[in-house]
Amino acid sequence: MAIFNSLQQAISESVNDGDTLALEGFTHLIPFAAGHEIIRQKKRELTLVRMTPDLIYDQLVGAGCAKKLIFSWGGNPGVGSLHRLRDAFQNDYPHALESVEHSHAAMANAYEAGAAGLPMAVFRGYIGSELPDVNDAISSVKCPFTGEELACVPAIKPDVGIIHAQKADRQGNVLIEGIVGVQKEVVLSSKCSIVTVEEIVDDLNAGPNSCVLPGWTINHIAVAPKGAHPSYAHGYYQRDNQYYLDWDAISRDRARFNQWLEDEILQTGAN
Amino acid sequence: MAIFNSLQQAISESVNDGDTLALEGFTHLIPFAAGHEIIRQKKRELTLVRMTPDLIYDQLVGAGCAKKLIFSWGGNPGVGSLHRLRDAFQNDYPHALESVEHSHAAMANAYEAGAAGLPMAVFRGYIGSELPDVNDAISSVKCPFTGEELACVPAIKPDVGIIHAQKADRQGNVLIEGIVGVQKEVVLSSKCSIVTVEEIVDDLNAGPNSCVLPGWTINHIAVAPKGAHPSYAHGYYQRDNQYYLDWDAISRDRARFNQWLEDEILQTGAN
Amino acid sequence: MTANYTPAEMMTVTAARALSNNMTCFVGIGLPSEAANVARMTHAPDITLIYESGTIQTKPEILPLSIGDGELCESALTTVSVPEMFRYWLQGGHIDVGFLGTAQIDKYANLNTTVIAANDGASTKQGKTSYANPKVRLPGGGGAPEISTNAKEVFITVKHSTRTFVEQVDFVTTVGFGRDGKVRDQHPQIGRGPTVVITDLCILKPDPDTKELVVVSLHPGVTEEQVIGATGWPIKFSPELTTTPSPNEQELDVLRKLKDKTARAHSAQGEV
Amino acid sequence: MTANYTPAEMMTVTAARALSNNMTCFVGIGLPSEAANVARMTHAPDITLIYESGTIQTKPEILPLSIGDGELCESALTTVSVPEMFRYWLQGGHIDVGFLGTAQIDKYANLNTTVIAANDGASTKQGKTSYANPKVRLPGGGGAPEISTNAKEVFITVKHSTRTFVEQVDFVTTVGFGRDGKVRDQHPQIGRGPTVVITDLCILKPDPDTKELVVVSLHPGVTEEQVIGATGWPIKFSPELTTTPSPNEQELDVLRKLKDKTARAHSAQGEV
Repeated sequence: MAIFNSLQQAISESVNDGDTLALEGFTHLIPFAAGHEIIRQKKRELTLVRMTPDLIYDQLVGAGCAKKLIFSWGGNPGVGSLHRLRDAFQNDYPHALESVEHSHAAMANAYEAGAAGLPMAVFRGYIGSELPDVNDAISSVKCPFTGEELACVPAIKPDVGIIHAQKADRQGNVLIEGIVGVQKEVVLSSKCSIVTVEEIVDDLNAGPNSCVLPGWTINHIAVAPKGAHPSYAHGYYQRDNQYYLDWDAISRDRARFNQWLEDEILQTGAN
Repeated sequence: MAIFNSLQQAISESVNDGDTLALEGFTHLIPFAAGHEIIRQKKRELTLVRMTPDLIYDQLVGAGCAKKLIFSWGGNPGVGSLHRLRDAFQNDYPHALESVEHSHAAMANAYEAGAAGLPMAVFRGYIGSELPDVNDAISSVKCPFTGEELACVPAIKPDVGIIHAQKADRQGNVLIEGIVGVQKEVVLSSKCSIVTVEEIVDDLNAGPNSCVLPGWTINHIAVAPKGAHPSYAHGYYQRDNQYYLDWDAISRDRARFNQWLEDEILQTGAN
Repeated sequence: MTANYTPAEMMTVTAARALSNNMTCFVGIGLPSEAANVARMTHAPDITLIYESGTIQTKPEILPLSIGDGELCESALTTVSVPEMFRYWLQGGHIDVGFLGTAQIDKYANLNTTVIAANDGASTKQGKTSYANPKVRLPGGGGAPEISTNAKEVFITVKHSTRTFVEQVDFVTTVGFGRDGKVRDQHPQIGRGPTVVITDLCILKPDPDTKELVVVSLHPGVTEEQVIGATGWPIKFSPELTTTPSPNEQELDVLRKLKDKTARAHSAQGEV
Repeated sequence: MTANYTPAEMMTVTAARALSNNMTCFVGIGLPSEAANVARMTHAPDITLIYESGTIQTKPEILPLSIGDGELCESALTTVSVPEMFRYWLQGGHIDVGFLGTAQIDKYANLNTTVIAANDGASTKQGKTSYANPKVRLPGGGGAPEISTNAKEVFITVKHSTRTFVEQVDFVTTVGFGRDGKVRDQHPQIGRGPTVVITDLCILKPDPDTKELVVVSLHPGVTEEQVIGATGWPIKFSPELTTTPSPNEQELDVLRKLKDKTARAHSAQGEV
């Protein structure tokens, strides 16, 4: 059953060095506040799973939290590269970063399989691609009825799954609305889940088939207003495109990044 | 793109003798009006797919439309048996009926796989059950990562998929609300799809993550008010439980059933 | 002394008591649904009831006649598609208890809802043979085969008679512990299986070693002989055999009102 | 004569014209998205645009900066989860055209968005070698590897230069026709693959037999020499080489207004 907690407590009680984490949100509802708290608590040796690492993992990688990255598209959307990722991959700065690289279809299916309690995901994928040559986690199975070879990847089952949502009710039930990405899958497949929300309300006012997570599927709920900034929360605030644009220059330069880390994260408290 | 048609036209243009049909709706929104029109048009040799045959397939089987039944739970919910199904299975009346019998999990996964364009569904199922001994369509695949043997069944890909929904807008987009069952899957996996609706509206007034089928995924839309009766349509009318109770006596007796068929179906027109 | 409740009421209330407040329960239609809702209306107000129609955390005021009645969706926290229900919620490991009824149950708690065989004289039962020689076609498996393996544990409630309690089921639709009692040993990734069977006469539990169902508690006024007479194999009784507590006033009141309300609602019909 | 439009505008408008009104198009971010929305705002008002973020039948007024901008969801008919998008909508066969950009493209229309190799002197390219010896890490595959095989056909739009048009890509992230041009022959269950490539200089199509990209149309004022100079292999020209029609006033007007509006919107930020 969901416990209402501060973000600081939720992270400190759930995330251990060496854990596999998925902080998800497909462009929308990226749990930045939670990511920043992980940096602040100096968690280390994490395996970070995310379809689009985005700025949130650029920041975690730059801050030295990550040992390994599992991803499918590692750019700054509409802007360019994630320079902290590049620096880690190409120059082992701040230290070496292993990577497991997939396509979006593979990751989406792997999250689905994780939520479905299966050991692997089966899909029609990677045909003609050289990604299977550089990723040992890509295998295949043969359909017993048609003989077709289908791609097969391990299910994603994080130790801790973290998402941001619009609201929770007082029983801890959570509503996610708009671009829902793989957030439901992350919560259902993780051993432990943390949901940050914009606000707590009396009634979710959700339609019968809305994307609602019951409180008993969640371990911690933390109120974090603007917790998805600089990404956005449908119905609350828009994407801070300027932040994404400005990030390019910060991320490009180690000194500027480290200064940013000090000023904006380490010297500030959790909401 | 969806064509607005009469139910009579929709069925006559889409359903051919020998086709594989899925008329779905999990207790809710069962497309009875469409089923009755199929009986009226004397379609024959159909393979009928449905998780719960319910009264709709009892009627189609009793009327002699079916050659084969693929199903997972063949009762009259809360009442008892489907006597026309029993009579066909046990006494070949009105003629022999082949059957392929699954569990709900298998059928739900098989519809999902059909919608996902896969040849087969993979799930953790049938362990210890003797259903695989009597159903050749149940196979297995081995997970290449864990070695676990998982159940595997062929995807369902009907020639014609038929569902009932609450409403369509004037562009043919359809909203399904409440218990949505496998209806989206049926429309997306079928070569041809027919959706009957309670009404046509200017605006679906659907939430961002509602169960909406775009008009271009549908071939025919036919207005059929009360088209799910004696099942129900969330927001429109309730389940006619008395009809289900009364059906037991009608269905139990060949003469009474044939009289019902004559009076209630053959001598009446489509809505 | 005449009890102020019927054996059916005793069964339902006892089954309801098996459920606790913090459970998620995947509910079969009929007796399990009745018991689960009595539990919710008495000692387990926060129990999460889930029906295979996709309705999650539902709180029906009347008992559903079908697994997908409108009442289930209207009173649910949320309703998901049926593939999602079976993939994410059941197979995904979110169900504590699968609550099932059955037509036949055998000494290893295997369930048959597929077929009653025409020839039940054979000494070794085989589902395939029964299936080819049906006396009575039953509705089939529905959700049960995977509820039984993907829920963490399974509760079963069924009326006690030699027709239902047979040494070997004619067909294993849904596995308890297999025809040899050992099937689950080979499948570490599935649930514990049946942990309790509640009838109108008694409570049975599988022996921890052999998995054979053993009577652990007799309902008030029921004798061992009655149970022996209603069971199709030489039934064993636990050395620690107890007497099941009677239903209390509140439980009986809730159950009776629920059934009255349900009967009235199901004979009515109308526009929303 | 100086044209009243830029080569980039010529490219976008030509790419837009490749789309027609009754198509469902799975749209990549950047140039494809720009072209797809120009098509929607000009000759193809009913075109169905789908983005991998789950937004179906979306009609953005401004171009999204990311694949999951709020504008996409707010203007969509409906928004589904990302697993559903890739399983039901893309893999399920509902996409007519996948519209992609790329960092590198080779003569068999294979696309590389993974890595630029440090050592590009090797005569036979191997993705594995490039991957182990990166000069520049690119963002990766994203949706493209499966868009390219699961959409019925693929349109590609990319700026023409010897950096992008290479004889063999350093890494096949996304298959066109494979390193030998024959990969699709072995996979009857996948789509036709790339059918047109639109650059700022010309239109290319795969040869029906060899699958090698051939120039079929030069944009107005562009010479064969320019294309040869901008292509990293001995590029062939179709015997029926034509000249691409210029953008018309309406197309240019729509494109420019869209870009202006987008630039203004993306520099702003605020509460909903």
